[in-house]
Amino acid sequence: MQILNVILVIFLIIAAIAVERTKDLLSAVIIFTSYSLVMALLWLILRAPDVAMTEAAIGAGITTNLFVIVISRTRRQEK
Amino acid sequence: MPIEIDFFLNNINYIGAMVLFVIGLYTVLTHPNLIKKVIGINIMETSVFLFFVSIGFISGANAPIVEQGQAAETVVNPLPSAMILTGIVVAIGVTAFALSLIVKIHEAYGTIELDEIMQIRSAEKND
Amino acid sequence: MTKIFTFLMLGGLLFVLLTSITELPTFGESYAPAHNEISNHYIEQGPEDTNSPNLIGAIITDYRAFDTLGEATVLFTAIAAVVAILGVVHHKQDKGDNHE
Amino acid sequence: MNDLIVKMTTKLVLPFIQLYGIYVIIHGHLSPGGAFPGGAIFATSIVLFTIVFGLRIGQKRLPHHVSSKLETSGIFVFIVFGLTGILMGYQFLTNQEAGFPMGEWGRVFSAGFIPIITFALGIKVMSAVVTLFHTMMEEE
Amino acid sequence: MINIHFPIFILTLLLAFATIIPLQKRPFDRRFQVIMMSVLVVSLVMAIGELIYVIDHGAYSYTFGSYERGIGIEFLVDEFSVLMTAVVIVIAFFILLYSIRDLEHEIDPSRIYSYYTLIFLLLFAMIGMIFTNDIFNMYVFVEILSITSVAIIAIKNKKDSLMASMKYLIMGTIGSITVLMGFALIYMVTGHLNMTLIAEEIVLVWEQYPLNILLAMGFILTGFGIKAAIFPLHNWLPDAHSSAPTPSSAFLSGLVVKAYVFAIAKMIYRVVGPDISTNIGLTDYILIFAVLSIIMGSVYALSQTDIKRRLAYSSVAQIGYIFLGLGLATDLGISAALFHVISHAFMKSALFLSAGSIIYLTGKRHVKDLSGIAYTMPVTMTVFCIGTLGMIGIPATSGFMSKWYLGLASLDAGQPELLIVILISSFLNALYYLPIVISAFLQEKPSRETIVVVSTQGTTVPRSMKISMALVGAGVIIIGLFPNIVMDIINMAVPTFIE
Repeated sequence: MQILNVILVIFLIIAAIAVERTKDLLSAVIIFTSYSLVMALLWLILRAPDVAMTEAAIGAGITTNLFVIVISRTRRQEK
Repeated sequence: MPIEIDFFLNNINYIGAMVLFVIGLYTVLTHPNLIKKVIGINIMETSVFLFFVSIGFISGANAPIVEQGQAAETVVNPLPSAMILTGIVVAIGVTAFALSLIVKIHEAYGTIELDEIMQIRSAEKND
Repeated sequence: MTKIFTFLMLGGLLFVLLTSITELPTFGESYAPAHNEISNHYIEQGPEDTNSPNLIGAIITDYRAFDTLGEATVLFTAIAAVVAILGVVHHKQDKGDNHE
Repeated sequence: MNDLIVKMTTKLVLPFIQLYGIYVIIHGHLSPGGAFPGGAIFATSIVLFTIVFGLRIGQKRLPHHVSSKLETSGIFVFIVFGLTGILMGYQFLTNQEAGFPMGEWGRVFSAGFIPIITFALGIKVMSAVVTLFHTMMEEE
Repeated sequence: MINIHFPIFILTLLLAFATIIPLQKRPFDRRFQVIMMSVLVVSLVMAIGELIYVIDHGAYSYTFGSYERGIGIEFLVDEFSVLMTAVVIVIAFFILLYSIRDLEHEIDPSRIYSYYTLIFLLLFAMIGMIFTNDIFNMYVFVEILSITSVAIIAIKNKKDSLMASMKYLIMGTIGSITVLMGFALIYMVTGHLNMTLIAEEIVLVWEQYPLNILLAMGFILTGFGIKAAIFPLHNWLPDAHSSAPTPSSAFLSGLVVKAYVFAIAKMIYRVVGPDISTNIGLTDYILIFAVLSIIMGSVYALSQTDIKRRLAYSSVAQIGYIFLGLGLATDLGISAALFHVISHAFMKSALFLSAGSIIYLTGKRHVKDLSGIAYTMPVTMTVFCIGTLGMIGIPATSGFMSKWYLGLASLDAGQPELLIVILISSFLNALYYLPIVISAFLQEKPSRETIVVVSTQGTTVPRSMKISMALVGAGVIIIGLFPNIVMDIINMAVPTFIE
């Protein structure tokens, strides 16, 4: 179990750096969604199923939705 | 302070939370794009949540859902999870509000890059 | 220049944070200070106090229900703020829908 | 979006998402879940509906005047149950001691005011998320 | 014993009213205004009833759900928090009375209901923050407070205010996340969320985890420091407070910042305790930043020409005074700091309200344009004058008394050099406030053409605005003449901070 934990955390860090580096905002948001889903997985490992469900529904679902709407109303590329 | 691989493996969640915190802060501070800043804020928030939930974890314990009469089995500390539930909802509230502000700023200035907005503002001041 | 400065500052912060981990209680230990009489109370007395198998549910809606009221208020506040800023007047739109 | 398959699939899937959302809400005190994930899942169904069928039709599913009432009543249920505790001579938000029926272990209607508050909050979260979504989507 | 529930009644009343407002169908009319004001009057009556009860019976703890301390959430209702609640409600009453006419020309009429919803949520969050004795509960209130306080700036919907509120939101959110991280670190080593229990536990563990506690307090103080605008972290404040609608500026400068300062006071004294704070060097840092704030805030204020920006920078300096008192870590220091919390709330509200009505009538914000304005608007400028005299610290105003107490406290703590800082800052205050007053009152009356009244509302300030300003100004004088009304209550509350 521990090794899965380590892999997930490393994935999180890589995803966070990828979000920071990506110029395309839409891709950044999608990467952030996968980050949230992996975070939900990590919380299942940490025995917090309620938090995992909430993160999957709110963090990954609703937040992404809002971001995508706002990007569609503004601009997709970072300068 | 000898850094061993064991130490690294044992505390991976704390280390991950700290690293994510700093990456999020870096994103917020250096990127002029407002949406990127909001994503950075979200990364910071999730990192703190990760830290919080990790505090309550006990290796080998079960999720805090008990059966009657079996309360004696080891379960993880439920308090951090309950707090983080609150925290996630707070985070979505802040994010939604920040995004609506971004929409308004885009309407007003035509851009969401902070440095371009600053240029527009200084040009307006000189007029 | 500012970017390098930020980088150095955050690097320093990261270093301080990582050093502090060596002092923290180790992850996943059952004798860490956070697992004290309070969490034991939730685990042992929770089923009796609230009759709810899901302890997290018991905490957020009973033990710390006031937090949840605050949480609901945060959502309410967020909507009030978003509506206040995006400022779409809804009464007219509802009428427009009825015409169709 | 004018794709027939998407529309049909949405219509088919919609009740199941809503059922699951309601399930998660009302079993909040028995299994993982609760007001916030359940409300968000329920909201996702309406969000999906709006995305597929457009904002105007989507808004009819949950008009603004309904959603604002739902939000207000969600907080009011909380306050009323809280004040009941004071009325019975205890503190704000007292559950068992204030005489709420505890019921049978593991039933939906047990654990005093927990399921009722969870349900009210779940509906509130649902309408809050949908309102956020609709308000963001509206163009001037 | 219904009195012990009064804090809850105040909170639920404010929250319930805030949730009802969006359901209003009628336009913004007199009936709604009367209801709104009576809600505040009812809560004020309850706050005063609570104050009398607390003075008689002493501080008590209110636990939610009838659970024992630490299991559930706890409110610690002590003399100072009840006094501060009463002050918050009084000032809110006057600001709202002022706002009824002022808002008409500052924000879009269709948003007035949203504005009042946000204001009542802001009051709810602020009063909750004042009472709570639970760190996570405090975090929730901090978030409500930060969302509402940003929203009441952005609601003006001008380019400036949108940008200022975005800056405030980003800084404020970083602040609250940082605070949460600090809370996590504290929870990690103590296992409690209740402040009283943390204080008991931290005495036992602080030698085991000194770095951790220092780091946690660093996070918490940075976070709340951003929100309270202590010197190096203040740069969002002038934009935000000056571009907001006038009632919002008065709320933000007069009350919201104070709520964060009080939270810091709680964290330093109730959670970590003065002994450990002094031991890990926390109070020294606070003193340094306080002195920097006092000096730099005044210096920045000198260079501003916009009247609202000048007032905003002066807030930074005044927050420095409060921190100076907190950093002394003595009985006298903390009572002086708490006194200044109250006195500055009145002074800054009076200043912002009068500056707002100058802008309301003439549309002028530049300091130089204000010469001779006292002939056109005598009431407003009198209130402004009272506020400035208070800021400078002329006797018979509340500002003098708070500087007096601060001076006594720094002498008592054996740090007379701080007295010099206070004197220098008073001098700087005089330097940037007095020219406005002098030119407004003493310069010869300009011809009618130069003061062009841009207002569409008429040629005078509406009566409700005048009355509310005058009463806030009277508050400054009353506290200045009879400081013991406030000081006696504060002295009763000091033992809850320093055991």
